Amino acid sequence: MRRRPGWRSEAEAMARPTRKKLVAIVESPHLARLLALLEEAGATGFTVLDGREGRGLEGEWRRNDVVGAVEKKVVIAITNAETAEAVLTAAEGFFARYPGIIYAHDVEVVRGERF
Amino acid sequence: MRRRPGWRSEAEAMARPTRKKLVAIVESPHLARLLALLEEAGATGFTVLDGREGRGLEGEWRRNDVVGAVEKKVVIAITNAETAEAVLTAAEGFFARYPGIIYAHDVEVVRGERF
Amino acid sequence: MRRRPGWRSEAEAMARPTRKKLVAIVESPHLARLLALLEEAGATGFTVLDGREGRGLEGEWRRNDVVGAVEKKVVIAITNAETAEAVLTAAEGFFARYPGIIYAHDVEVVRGERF
Amino acid sequence: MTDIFALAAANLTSPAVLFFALGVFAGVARSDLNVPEAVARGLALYLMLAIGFKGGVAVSQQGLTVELLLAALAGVVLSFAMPVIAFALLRAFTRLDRATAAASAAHYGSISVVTFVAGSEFLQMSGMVASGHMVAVLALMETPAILTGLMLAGRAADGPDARTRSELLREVLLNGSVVLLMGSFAIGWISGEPGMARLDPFVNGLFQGVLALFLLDMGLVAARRLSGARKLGFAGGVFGIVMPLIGAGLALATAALIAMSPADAAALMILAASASYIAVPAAMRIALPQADPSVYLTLSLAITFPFNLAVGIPLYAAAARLALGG
Amino acid sequence: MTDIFALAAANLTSPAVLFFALGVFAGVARSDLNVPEAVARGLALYLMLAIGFKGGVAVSQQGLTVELLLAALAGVVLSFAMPVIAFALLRAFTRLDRATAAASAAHYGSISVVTFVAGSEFLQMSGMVASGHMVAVLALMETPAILTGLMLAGRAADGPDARTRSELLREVLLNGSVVLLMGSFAIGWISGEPGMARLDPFVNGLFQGVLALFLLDMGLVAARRLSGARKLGFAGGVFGIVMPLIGAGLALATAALIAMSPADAAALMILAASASYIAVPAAMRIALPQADPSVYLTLSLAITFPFNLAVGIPLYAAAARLALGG
Amino acid sequence: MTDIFALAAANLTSPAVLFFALGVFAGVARSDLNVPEAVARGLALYLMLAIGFKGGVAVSQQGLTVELLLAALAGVVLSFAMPVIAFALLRAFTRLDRATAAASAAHYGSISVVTFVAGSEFLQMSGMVASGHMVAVLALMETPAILTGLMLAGRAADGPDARTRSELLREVLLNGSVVLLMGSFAIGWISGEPGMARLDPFVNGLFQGVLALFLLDMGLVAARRLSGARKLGFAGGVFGIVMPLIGAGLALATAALIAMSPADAAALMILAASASYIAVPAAMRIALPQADPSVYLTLSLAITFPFNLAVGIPLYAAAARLALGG
Ligand SMILES: Nc1ncnc2c1ncn2[C@@H]1O[C@H](COP(=O)(O)O)[C@@H](O)[C@H]1O
Ligand SMILES: Nc1ncnc2c1ncn2[C@@H]1O[C@H](COP(=O)(O)O)[C@@H](O)[C@H]1O
Ligand SMILES: Nc1ncnc2c1ncn2[C@@H]1O[C@H](COP(=O)(O)O)[C@@H](O)[C@H]1O
Ligand code: NA
Ligand code: NA
Ligand code: NA
Repeated sequence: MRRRPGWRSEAEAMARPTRKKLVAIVESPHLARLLALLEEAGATGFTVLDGREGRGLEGEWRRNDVVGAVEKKVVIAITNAETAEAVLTAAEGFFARYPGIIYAHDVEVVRGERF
Repeated sequence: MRRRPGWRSEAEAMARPTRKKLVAIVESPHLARLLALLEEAGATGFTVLDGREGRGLEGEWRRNDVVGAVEKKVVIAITNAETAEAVLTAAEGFFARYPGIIYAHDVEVVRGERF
Repeated sequence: MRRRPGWRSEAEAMARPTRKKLVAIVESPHLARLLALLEEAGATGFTVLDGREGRGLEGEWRRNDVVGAVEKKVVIAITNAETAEAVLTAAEGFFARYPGIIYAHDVEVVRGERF
Repeated sequence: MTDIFALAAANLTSPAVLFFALGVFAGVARSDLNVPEAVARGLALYLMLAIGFKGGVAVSQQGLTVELLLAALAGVVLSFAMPVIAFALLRAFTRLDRATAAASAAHYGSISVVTFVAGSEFLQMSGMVASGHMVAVLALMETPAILTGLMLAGRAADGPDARTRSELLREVLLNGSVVLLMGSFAIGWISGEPGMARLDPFVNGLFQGVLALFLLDMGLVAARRLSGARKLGFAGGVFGIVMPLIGAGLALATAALIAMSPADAAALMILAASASYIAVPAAMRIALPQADPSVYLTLSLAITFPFNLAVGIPLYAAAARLALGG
Repeated sequence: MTDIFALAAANLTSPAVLFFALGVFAGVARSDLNVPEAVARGLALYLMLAIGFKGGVAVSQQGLTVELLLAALAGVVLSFAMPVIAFALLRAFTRLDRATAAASAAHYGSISVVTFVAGSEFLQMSGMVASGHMVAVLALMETPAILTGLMLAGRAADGPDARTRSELLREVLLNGSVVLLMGSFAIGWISGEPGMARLDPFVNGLFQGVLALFLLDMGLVAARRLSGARKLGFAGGVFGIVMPLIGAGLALATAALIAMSPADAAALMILAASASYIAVPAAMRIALPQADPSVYLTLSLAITFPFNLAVGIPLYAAAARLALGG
Repeated sequence: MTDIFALAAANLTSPAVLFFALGVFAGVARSDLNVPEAVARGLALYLMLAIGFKGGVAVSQQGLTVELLLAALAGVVLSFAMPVIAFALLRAFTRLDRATAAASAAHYGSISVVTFVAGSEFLQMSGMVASGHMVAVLALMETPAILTGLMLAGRAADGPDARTRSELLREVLLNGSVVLLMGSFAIGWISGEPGMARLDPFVNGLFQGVLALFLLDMGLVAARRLSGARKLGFAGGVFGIVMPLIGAGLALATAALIAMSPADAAALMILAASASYIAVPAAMRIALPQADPSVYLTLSLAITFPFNLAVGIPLYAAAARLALGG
């Protein structure tokens, strides 16, 4: 049987490693660019969620609009510390130009070698 | 060119500030009230996501219902410590009356002065 | 008036307890199994969100497909430390077999006795 | 009499009722069949737009009549009054707490749009065409019961504050389904026959197909809600069947009083017998969050709705015809 | 003349305009009526598919004519040119910054599909049937204005990098609505009458009903956007009404120059007068993120769109008829 | 013979095939055109409801015939048997691992609803009207192949535990599309002509338009899946075209054996040639998560589906007519 990468025996699993969780809230038209930024920094995976509504410096938006241009997406990526640092540094420039926010914090993961 | 508020040079960006991330899970009919609570406490922004299904003290719900009344929303807000404290205190009363939960934790942000 | 379980006076509320937030990203066909795993470990609630798109070891997916089989869901559960440990241990086997990830971190909660 | 049985049988083999049954079957068997909620809401919007518009066009040809005013008055009075009876029954025969009983009672004063829609189709099939203005009565009956429900819940320690009151008022007066039904009714009235000439294939051609698809989803929802039936107990379950009969009876008496046509009387009975599943739950979550939603949603969706659809509607039509001639 | 007023009045009491008004009312009154975004996008896809296909079928009967080529040329030139005028006006009379003024100007060079659809319905009702190829003109006018808008914004320090340029180019050439309109147009052209025989109940029967439901949602959106009107100031608000008149005037002059039929001229005027709310906002968010979206979305959705729908369309039709005979 | 080429050409210029091509074009060119998934699922529900209902109404007029039983038996046998051939080919000519080969093979034993729908439209256009009961065969063929696929995958160390087995059984017996197709078929059968009188504009009028819009989305999906084709290699790609031909050939032989009409034989060939993209992928993710989904989804959606739609369907129809007369 094919083992998924990162498979480990139960014994090995005990000490759970720490990784960084990055979350970015970006506008639909800039999503591709943010994902490219993640990839360039070495992230091995990401998950995108649809925003429903929100408010920030540029005012309110909601998904129930005929206009898709101001919709926001939420991007989640678990990465190692190095990649996280690279993303956050690049994100400074990104979010100076485009609307949205980014933040990071530590998380405990299983199968740590895959991030 | 107009700089977005909170823009900083790369040199300034190095020391990243810590803020609070608040997450609340609330029922659609009470969303407006929770957002008002956030605003009164001084939050400068928020993002709402649609829940799909869930379970809690009041039992199960799922979005695929004809009935919107028991749908849940997930509200994310990054705030400073003071605002977070005010929100959590006010949330005690809110969640004693209405279904849902709230939790908070520290996050590292860029452009910290905007929260 | 019926008080919701976990209701406390304001004085009691001051010292906010710490709990674990678990987040799992799983494929739709395996959601029921992950929720069962949570329940067996003693979780008292959970919330599921729809993913929109993502990438991981098995490549890309997006929700805008005619095929539901590779869609991903995001599962959030706040639990006590013991339950979290049980879930993470069980998740090792789960995610060795099925696609997706799981991670955990501490959060501050109100009404801590309900988790 | 045989005619009545024939119609009841025809109802049970109509596509609409059968698609509902298919949904219930799929739900109970835990099939993964499901209707995306955006689609279900789109179908619901369509049904309200179409029924409102058709009613308005019908009224544009009759003008504002005394019948309309009397029917509207009757509907509003019933909506205010029925929760009182429902509440008394629930408190007498079940062990539901005050808030949950009051919230449930409010559902029975209000109406269910899809029950009315299915009922109208049945009446039409039976040659009993209700007046267009019954759609306005439908919209007017949606929310008065909310106020009665809140009064019945009593003045609790944490009764509605100012913000809740304003939220509630908006829910009562400007609930989405009230606005869409009334608005479409007005638009039908204003644009009349020329308007109908344009929208006919949309509001008439598709109507029964959309209803069938929507009822499939209602069946899935009802099945999912069945799990809440244990909480109701036997008395609660019986209430979900007896209360519509009481409502229909009251409506029939009222209809006789104001000399409604048998068809209009049947429509009013269907409205009175039906229980809300959109406007009232939302209002109750705002005003009475301590009431248990699984009780009133199970009553409305898993017991009263299927009963009305399969048995109630033909029964009320037969009763109206027997009592009021025609 | 009385004819014109009768048509204008008929426009105001058409279901489409009334459903838009209902949406505005519900939005302003803060009713919880709403159309799920998936449904709204589904309706928009339908409208583009249907209008494109119908246009293509119409052209399949006439073949590729000089009129088509001239109309396409006229549309593209207008789309490139109009933003220049809009930009000059906005800079002269409002205090909008350069980027926001340029982004807003680009919206007026482009078009609004739903305005065109509503306008076509009105023209048809008035017995002025525009050529099928005006749909191709519609698609061609969607994006040239984006380029003019960017030029007007000037070469900023952080002007488009290579990646942005490629994203933009795709947006201009392969924007979803351009592809669907042009594709459906081509399919209509290729499959012709036999194709229409198959799709007729879909693309024609439902058309006005879907339009009504979509306009209900447009009304809700417009009402929500009204809150942004304060930012515009008086001069901004006036611009949102004057600019469509200028665009329509330019289009009328162009139409006269190339000897268009009154119906085609009216269609071109409607296109010129309308402002984009899909393709251009998306492009502007990519290329000019520093421009304030609440300004251009309010202008386009909350001022110009309602004006064109209620007043502009009949006005342009009347003007085309008066100026070009027919 | 010229007749066959004329029909094949007519197929390629039918709106349905052209909208699929438009979707592929938009996807390959990376346009931002997209169909919200709720809309796509709504359209899929509609197609299953309509095709099931129409089949049932047709059967209500013929009654339960030996033909139906034989066709059902033939379909189920084919569904069980075809994966064995597919598996052997994949293992012999490609380097896919056992699990991925078995999972892919299962897709070819099952069917694709939209291929059947498009095929039925083509047959109708060609004057070959298949029996209503072929819809029941369609539903019956959806899931048997899953069982064969699992057997082919072999008894792995981590073979299905009790929970997986029960999940799988539900997927096989109560898969949403099986339930909806069979349920709608039964409803059509029960409600017969009177039922059809009510739903006709819905299930017939809209059918081809909805199919066109759905195929647009299928084109977008196929294009997105094309990126997975590299993984398949040359042999894998060839398999995606040869396997439908083998399936169709087997079906033709079976049809001859049980003396089916040419139209029914063509329908059975289309079913045999088509590959699942809903029921089987879901089951394989549950039972064989180690199999690579990008392989079987690319095969089914990006190779076999377009091939059948553009080339296969007219080919099978022609072969059935040549072989079985008519
Ligand atoms: N403090 C915050 N917490 C959560 N979400 C935020 C916050 N600030 C901004 N956002 C989200 O990011 C979007 C863009 O932010 P902005 O660039 O400030 O307009 C907002 O509309 C929100 O959806
Ligand atoms: N421990 C938990 N973890 C995640 N979500 C929860 C948890 N408890 C409750 N929720 C969510 O909040 C909703 C309302 O909770 P409750 O008030 O407990 O009924 C539930 O239906 C869940 O969606
Ligand atoms: N590092 C990551 N960060 C966020 N989401 C991830 C990550 N890795 C995987 N995922 C999500 O989990 C899904 C399945 O992952 P995988 O098993 O690696 O294919 C992916 O398609 C993503 O949606
Ligand atoms: Na009632
Ligand atoms: Na314009
Ligand atoms: Na097959």
